[in-house]
Amino acid sequence: MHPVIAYVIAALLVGLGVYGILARRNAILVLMAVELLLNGVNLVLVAADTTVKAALPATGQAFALFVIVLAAAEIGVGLAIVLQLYRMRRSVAVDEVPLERVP
Amino acid sequence: MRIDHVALLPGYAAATTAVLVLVLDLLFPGRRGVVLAGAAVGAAATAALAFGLALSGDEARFAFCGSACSFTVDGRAAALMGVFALVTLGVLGLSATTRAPMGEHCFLLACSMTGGVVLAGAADLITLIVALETLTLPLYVLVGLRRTLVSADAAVTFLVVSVVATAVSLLGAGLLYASTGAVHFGQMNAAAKDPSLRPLAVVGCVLLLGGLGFKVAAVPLHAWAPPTYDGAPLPVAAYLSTASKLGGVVALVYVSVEAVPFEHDVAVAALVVLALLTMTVGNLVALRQRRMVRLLAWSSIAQAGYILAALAVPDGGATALTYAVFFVALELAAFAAVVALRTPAPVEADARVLVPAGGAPAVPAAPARAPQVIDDGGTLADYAGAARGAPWRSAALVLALAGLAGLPPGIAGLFAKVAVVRSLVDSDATWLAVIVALNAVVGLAYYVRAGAGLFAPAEPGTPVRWPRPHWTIAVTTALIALVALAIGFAPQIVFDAAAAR
Amino acid sequence: MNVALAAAMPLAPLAAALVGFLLRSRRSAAALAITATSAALLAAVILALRFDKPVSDGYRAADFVDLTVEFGVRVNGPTTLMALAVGAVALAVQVYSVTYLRDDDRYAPYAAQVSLFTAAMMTVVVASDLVQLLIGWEVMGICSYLLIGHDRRLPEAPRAAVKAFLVTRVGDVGFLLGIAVLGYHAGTFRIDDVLAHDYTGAQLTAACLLLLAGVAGKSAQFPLHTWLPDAMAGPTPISALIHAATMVAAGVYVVTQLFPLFAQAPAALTVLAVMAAITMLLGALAAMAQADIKRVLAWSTVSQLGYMTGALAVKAPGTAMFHLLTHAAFKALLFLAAGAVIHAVGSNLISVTGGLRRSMPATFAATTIGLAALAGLPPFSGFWSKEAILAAAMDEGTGPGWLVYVAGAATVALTGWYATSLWLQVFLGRPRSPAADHAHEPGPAMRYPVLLLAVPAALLGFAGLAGGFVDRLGPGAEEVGHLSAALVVPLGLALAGAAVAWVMWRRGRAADVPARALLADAFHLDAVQAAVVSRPVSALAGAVRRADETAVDGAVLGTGAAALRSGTVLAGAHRAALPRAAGAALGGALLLGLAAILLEWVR
Amino acid sequence: MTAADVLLIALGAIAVGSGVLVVTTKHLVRAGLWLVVTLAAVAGAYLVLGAELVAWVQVLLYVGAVVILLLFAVMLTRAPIGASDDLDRPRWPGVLIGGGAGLGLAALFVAAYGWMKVPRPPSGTAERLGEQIFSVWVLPFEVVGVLLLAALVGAIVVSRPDIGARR
Amino acid sequence: MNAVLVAVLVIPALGALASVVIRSDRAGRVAGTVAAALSLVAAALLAVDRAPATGDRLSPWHQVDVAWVPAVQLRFHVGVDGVSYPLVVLTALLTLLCCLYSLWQVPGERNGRQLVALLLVVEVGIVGVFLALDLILFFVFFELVLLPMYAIIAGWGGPERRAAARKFVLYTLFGSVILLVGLLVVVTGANTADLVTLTESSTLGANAQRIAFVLLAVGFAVKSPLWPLHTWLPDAHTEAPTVGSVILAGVLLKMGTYGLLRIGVGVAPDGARWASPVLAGLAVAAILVGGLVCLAQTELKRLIAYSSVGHMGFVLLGIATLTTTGFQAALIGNLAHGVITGLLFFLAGAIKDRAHTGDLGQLGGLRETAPVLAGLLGFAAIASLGLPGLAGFWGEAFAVVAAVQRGWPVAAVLAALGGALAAAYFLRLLRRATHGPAAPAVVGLSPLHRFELAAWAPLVLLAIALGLVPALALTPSAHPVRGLTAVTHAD
Repeated sequence: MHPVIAYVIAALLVGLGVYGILARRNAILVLMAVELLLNGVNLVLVAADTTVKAALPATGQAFALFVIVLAAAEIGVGLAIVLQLYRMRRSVAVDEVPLERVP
Repeated sequence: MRIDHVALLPGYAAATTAVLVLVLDLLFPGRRGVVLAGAAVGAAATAALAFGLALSGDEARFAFCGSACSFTVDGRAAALMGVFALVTLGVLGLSATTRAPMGEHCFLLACSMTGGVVLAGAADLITLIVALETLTLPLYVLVGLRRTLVSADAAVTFLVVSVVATAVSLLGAGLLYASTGAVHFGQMNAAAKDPSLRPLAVVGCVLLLGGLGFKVAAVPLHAWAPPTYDGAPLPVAAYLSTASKLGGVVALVYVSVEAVPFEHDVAVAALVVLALLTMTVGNLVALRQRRMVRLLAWSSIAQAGYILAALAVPDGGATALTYAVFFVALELAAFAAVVALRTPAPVEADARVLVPAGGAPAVPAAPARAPQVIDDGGTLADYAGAARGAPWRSAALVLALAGLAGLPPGIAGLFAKVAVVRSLVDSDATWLAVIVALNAVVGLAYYVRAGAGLFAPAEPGTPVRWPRPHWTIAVTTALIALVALAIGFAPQIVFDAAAAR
Repeated sequence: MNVALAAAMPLAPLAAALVGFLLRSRRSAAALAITATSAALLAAVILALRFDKPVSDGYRAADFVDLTVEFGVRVNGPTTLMALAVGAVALAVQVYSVTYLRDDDRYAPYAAQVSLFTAAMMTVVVASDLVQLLIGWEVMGICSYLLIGHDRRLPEAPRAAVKAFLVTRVGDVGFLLGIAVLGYHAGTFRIDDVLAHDYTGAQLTAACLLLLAGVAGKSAQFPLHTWLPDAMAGPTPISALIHAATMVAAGVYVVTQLFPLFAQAPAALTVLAVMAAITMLLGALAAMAQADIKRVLAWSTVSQLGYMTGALAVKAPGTAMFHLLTHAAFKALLFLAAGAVIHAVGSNLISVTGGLRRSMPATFAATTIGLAALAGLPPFSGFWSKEAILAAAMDEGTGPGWLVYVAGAATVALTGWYATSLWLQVFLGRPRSPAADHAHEPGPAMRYPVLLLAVPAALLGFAGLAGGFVDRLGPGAEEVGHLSAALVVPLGLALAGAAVAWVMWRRGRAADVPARALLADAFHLDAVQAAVVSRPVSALAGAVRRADETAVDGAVLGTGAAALRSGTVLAGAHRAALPRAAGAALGGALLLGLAAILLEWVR
Repeated sequence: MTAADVLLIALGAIAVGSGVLVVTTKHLVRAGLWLVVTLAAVAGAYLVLGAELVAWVQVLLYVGAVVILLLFAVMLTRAPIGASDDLDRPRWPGVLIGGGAGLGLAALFVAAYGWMKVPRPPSGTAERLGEQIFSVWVLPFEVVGVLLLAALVGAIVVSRPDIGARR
Repeated sequence: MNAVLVAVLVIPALGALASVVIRSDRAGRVAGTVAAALSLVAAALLAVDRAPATGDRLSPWHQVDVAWVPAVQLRFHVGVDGVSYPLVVLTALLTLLCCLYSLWQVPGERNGRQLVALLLVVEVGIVGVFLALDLILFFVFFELVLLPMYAIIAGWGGPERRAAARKFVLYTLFGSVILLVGLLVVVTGANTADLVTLTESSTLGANAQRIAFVLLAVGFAVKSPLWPLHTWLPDAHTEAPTVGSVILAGVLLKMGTYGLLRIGVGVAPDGARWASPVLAGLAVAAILVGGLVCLAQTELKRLIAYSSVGHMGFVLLGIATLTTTGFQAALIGNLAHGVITGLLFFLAGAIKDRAHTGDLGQLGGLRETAPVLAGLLGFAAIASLGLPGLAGFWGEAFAVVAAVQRGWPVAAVLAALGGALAAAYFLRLLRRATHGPAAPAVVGLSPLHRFELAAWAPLVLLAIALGLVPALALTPSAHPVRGLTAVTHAD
């Protein structure tokens, strides 16, 4: 089989993720986009196992597992924080969050 | 599968601290003091173990070794563990009057400390990234715990940028693995022979460094820092700008020096670019800041630039770590003084600052009941008259600012600058040294402004004597300031520790 | 012993000066000043009597490792005579001043300043080292500044004082450089060693020309003579001091001391000759047209100094020395006498005097002697010295020699004219003002110095017949005392000038000289100086100040402002919403990646 | 062109296609659902690449937990069920950077691997991987434990304003 | 004796501490003044039982050498020799006088003990600079001065003090960071920071020496200040309190010239020889520009400040000639300028405090209303214009001689003309300020206070003493200077 296919899919997923992060206003959608991105990363890691002569076989898969868990944790906390934001300003639009308040 | 549990002791201690705090919080509900004390004891124990380890012997200790080890504790790593623990201890000491739920506050800090401790010993990419994430993730929550609009915004900003940065560095790590087939530092440069994969390795390396640059708030991954610091509770801001930044530096040093020397020229190019951007932008923007914490935030961005510059030269790792440690001490002192000067209104005066729906201002909805709650850094103007009203606290702040500017009496900062410039000149990057030096001049401009603000006459009507801070805050501030002053006179300790392998 | 005496001559007045600046009461001040000055004079007398052979001694004062400066004394013939003259005139001035400044509350510092002045001149006289000499040289300058500016009622006094110091200081720039050249090549500043060292011609010419600049400044030679007439703003005794024995004498004296150097630098001597010729004529012409007694005398000094430098130019330093001494005597006399007149009529103007012969007989007698000496009429002192100079010039025979001779001869005529004219207008005829009517002799303290000075003014010339004296004058004094047939020319010219003056006076048109305005203003040289030096410099100063504040400092401030502005711009870029942060992060990462690829690719 | 390639391409098409919908749809809820499809397709890809364990964890953790969380969040933020037009910001930065990243990476991979062919990895790597995790990677595993605990507590404390609020 | 060496640094530090800690303002000032006096005694004691001069190179009379931070090659190596000794004493003396003055008067009656404390800290820094025999240590002391001086200006200065102080601190920091780079170029190149070793034999390559010297020169030029890097000086002087100006002009500027001679020339002689013509050109420019600006200047303190630019120009010219004469001239010029300009600023302060204006247009006729003050001003001005017989003469005249010696006639002529300019503007100053009828501003001035006279008298005496007995300053420095030139001419 040809691993390049998997790699290209991964690349496209990453691209989509980046696009989503930048193009979406809704914080939740941004988080979803992040998930896309991370899936791309995971795909790279898993595909890598098939192409490299790893010092420790299947390291990529292990790495991928950790990434999945990290992602889950981030999503968990992230959503909680987004909800808090929603309680504060009745909106979850990221472009209403200022980097600097002009007094 | 060798596991040297002695090497892990600080890690165990840190994790235990976290659990201990949870238990204490359950056993003594509402007893803030007990919980705080417990956490402090745990952090102190961790620090003690770490430094004990650092002094115990010269040869490094290893754990989790298959073909290579994923945890290495040499003198440097142990010392760094100790620094993480000490910083956490200091921040705990400043947290006495925080309005966040004390149990969770301490627990999350402890978890973060655990991440830092493990990070210091990490010897492979997976451990490194996991530890770094453990260091960071609790901070999302801590930033949000002021429960005001500002802090909610801050939390979201921090979260989003951080998540993005993590994704970037993960991608970099993935590419590195795909091109080298190894994640252990020792093996990565051994592998990577295949020239066709070299581009992958290069890009992976750069992306990894860039992603880690987020932690030290390197331009262009810096924009989160000022709003986050400013929105977070002061102790958390202190932690963010010290422990969290130190974590970033450690990760950068390990990756750029240990992991990817085979790409060093590319890494150097990337780091030089980051350094120039970071120090220049940081300093210039800091010139325009009116709020104390934002000023410190931007200044800490600039300082990160100097660290990156040090990293950009061969074997600049030790210098970078040295600078980082000096910086951490002084920055912590600065924040401690700010906390002590901006001591909050007494607890009972504090309303539920959680604003009811509708995005009203961040202060209590009914100021009639509660006086305006001071729990942020305020503007520079708010410090007018501090020199008269609170001379010792002001002295501490001046000391810290002077140190950050690299001038006596903050000699620590002076030696830090000397060290960086020295390593740059030593490796014939004199031009970079000159730029660093000129940036230091720009830096002084705003440090002086902040310092002079303390001596400005207070506006009429304000009480001459400033409210006394909580005793733990007072003691902690004094201790931190003393440490910051002391290491200025005995800097060799830090230099040695940073060089100890 | 001689060394000790020589050292005492400057040190005594110096001590008096330093103490004097702290004194308040005039009695003690006067006592101190006069005692010290007499001590110096006494030392000078004894030294003059004891003097047998040149001595010099000193100690190392400053160690510049490969150059050293010594402080010491160096005594030779001219030294002794000069010291005598200085001491005598200084003492006369001190005594005279006690009365002249009777009602001046700043007498104490004044006396101290005069003492310092004396000390400085004495230093120049006995200095054994060029740098030491320079010290006395310039201290004298500052003292003249202080003393000329002393009179608070005269609005022009401060200006004149500043001018006196600045003009001489400009000359001293050259003097310093000259000394530097000499000292650097000789490796020492000791005068004896400098004289012993053999320089290349170029070095000598350069050094001598540079020294001449200083000499011109101090001895009021064209074109640096302009300060001297204005210096009249000072109190009269100060004028006497400056004109007779100190300040202006210093230049000539120094050249006589360093003459061996000049003798080997013909170019310098030629320049000196031209300078001398112009100066003596210029001075005489200007003197003819002055309406102010003191200014007449001042310009006459300028012209007489021309004689001295002329003598130097024709390699007759001894003669110059001789004229210097005689001139010191009669010019001091003239000034003090003029002081008496001014004291009596309360004005400097010739036009308000007249017919003082009867009311002030003593002063009349003294002044007559003085003017006769000035005009060079035998047997008075001036006659002898001037003859000697003209004779020397004629013997020299070269171009410079003739130049000096012709100018000198012409000047004799002019001098005869204005001396006579002044004498007639002031003392003969009838009083031209009520003040002149009620004029009377001044008190003894002012009268006796005048009368005492009359003696040398009259008789010093005969000293030229005494061999021992001539030897002490130094080289080139052979002519002194030897009268030849050639003297009829100058003598005749002098008499002619006097006759013309008498005729014009009888016609009552003594004052209207041809081209009066031009002469009175000394050919507008002041204006020229102002136009060529003063105004350009101050304009330049203004320009430089503006440039320094706008350009140099502007650059600094500009840098700061630029930093602030860029800070504002960058800060503005951060005044945005969260997505920009994320965008920056991702975009940054992407760019880094691309850059890395490119870097990789180019390698 | 083996069966594996065909499968990969198919799954990839599904993943990318639904991924596009995730980042472009105007329906919040549908975005979540499309995400499920993507994740599932990626899980399939893992299977093809012989990483069963990763695939199943993906299905459980992502499809099972994460997406549910996201949907809950969507509900809790009172998102409209229907289409909403204010979900997107100006597109060009996203297109520029996202496109650049995606295509750039793709190009990089193509340049690196070309049409390289590798033997299909043996299936049944699960136990080897598991044992690896509990030996080599036990340290990060434990740290992840701390991390998750922190995340748990953090999520709770943030979303329960009454905690620690003093009365 | 080495104990004394340390004491010179420690006593003022303790004094500063004491005057801050002590509660009562008066007692605090007194404590500080006592400390200043003690440190002067200690400084004077440094001259006794000197170690014999060894060889031709830098050989301190006393020295202390302790390791401090090996990582940056920093040793606590201090020592005193003929070059540094006079400056150390001068520093201690001026600090003492300033403390005395502050016993009597503090601007705006703002907290005097803190001012005294800051003065003492500044003393520690400056003395440290003169004593340091280790480049990094030198830099530490160099920087130590910065913030206290800033505080003195910003805290006790005139109306525009904040801006002036900021300009001072930023500009001089700019200088010292460049200096740092230069120092480190030397240290990393020669792999030692020890001044004695470095001057023994400079192991630096020609190129490194050039880079190093340029950086060092720029750094020191800002401090000295050398035209065109001088513009912080006038503002700082105009706004600084009297004692601040005195310290600033009296000794702080000397750190630059001393450093250039000791370190710039000492460790990079080839670089120095290579760059000396440029340095000389700038020095001459400084002399002329300083003089001309003064000629057009209308503010008393600004005028004195610019005159400092001119005087330091002479000092730098002396150094640039790289001849023993030049070095000696520079050293005595340093001292003379310290004494005389210190005195001038004391007097200017006294005048401004009394007349409430420094504008020459509004002053005038001072000698009518305040003869003593006018007399002292006249003395100081005359001394400052380099009148032979007073301290100022030796430095300036022999800088010119040195220029002739080095074969730079043009520089010599221009510098000498600059001296004439000095006379011009100082006489103009006197004419405006002291002569003529009394201006309203100067009528009814309060009489001089005994503390003032006590603070000024030593300076007057020194100005005369140095003028009549230059050996005081020249003899001790003769040997080390010979050593320095031995380095510069060692090819």
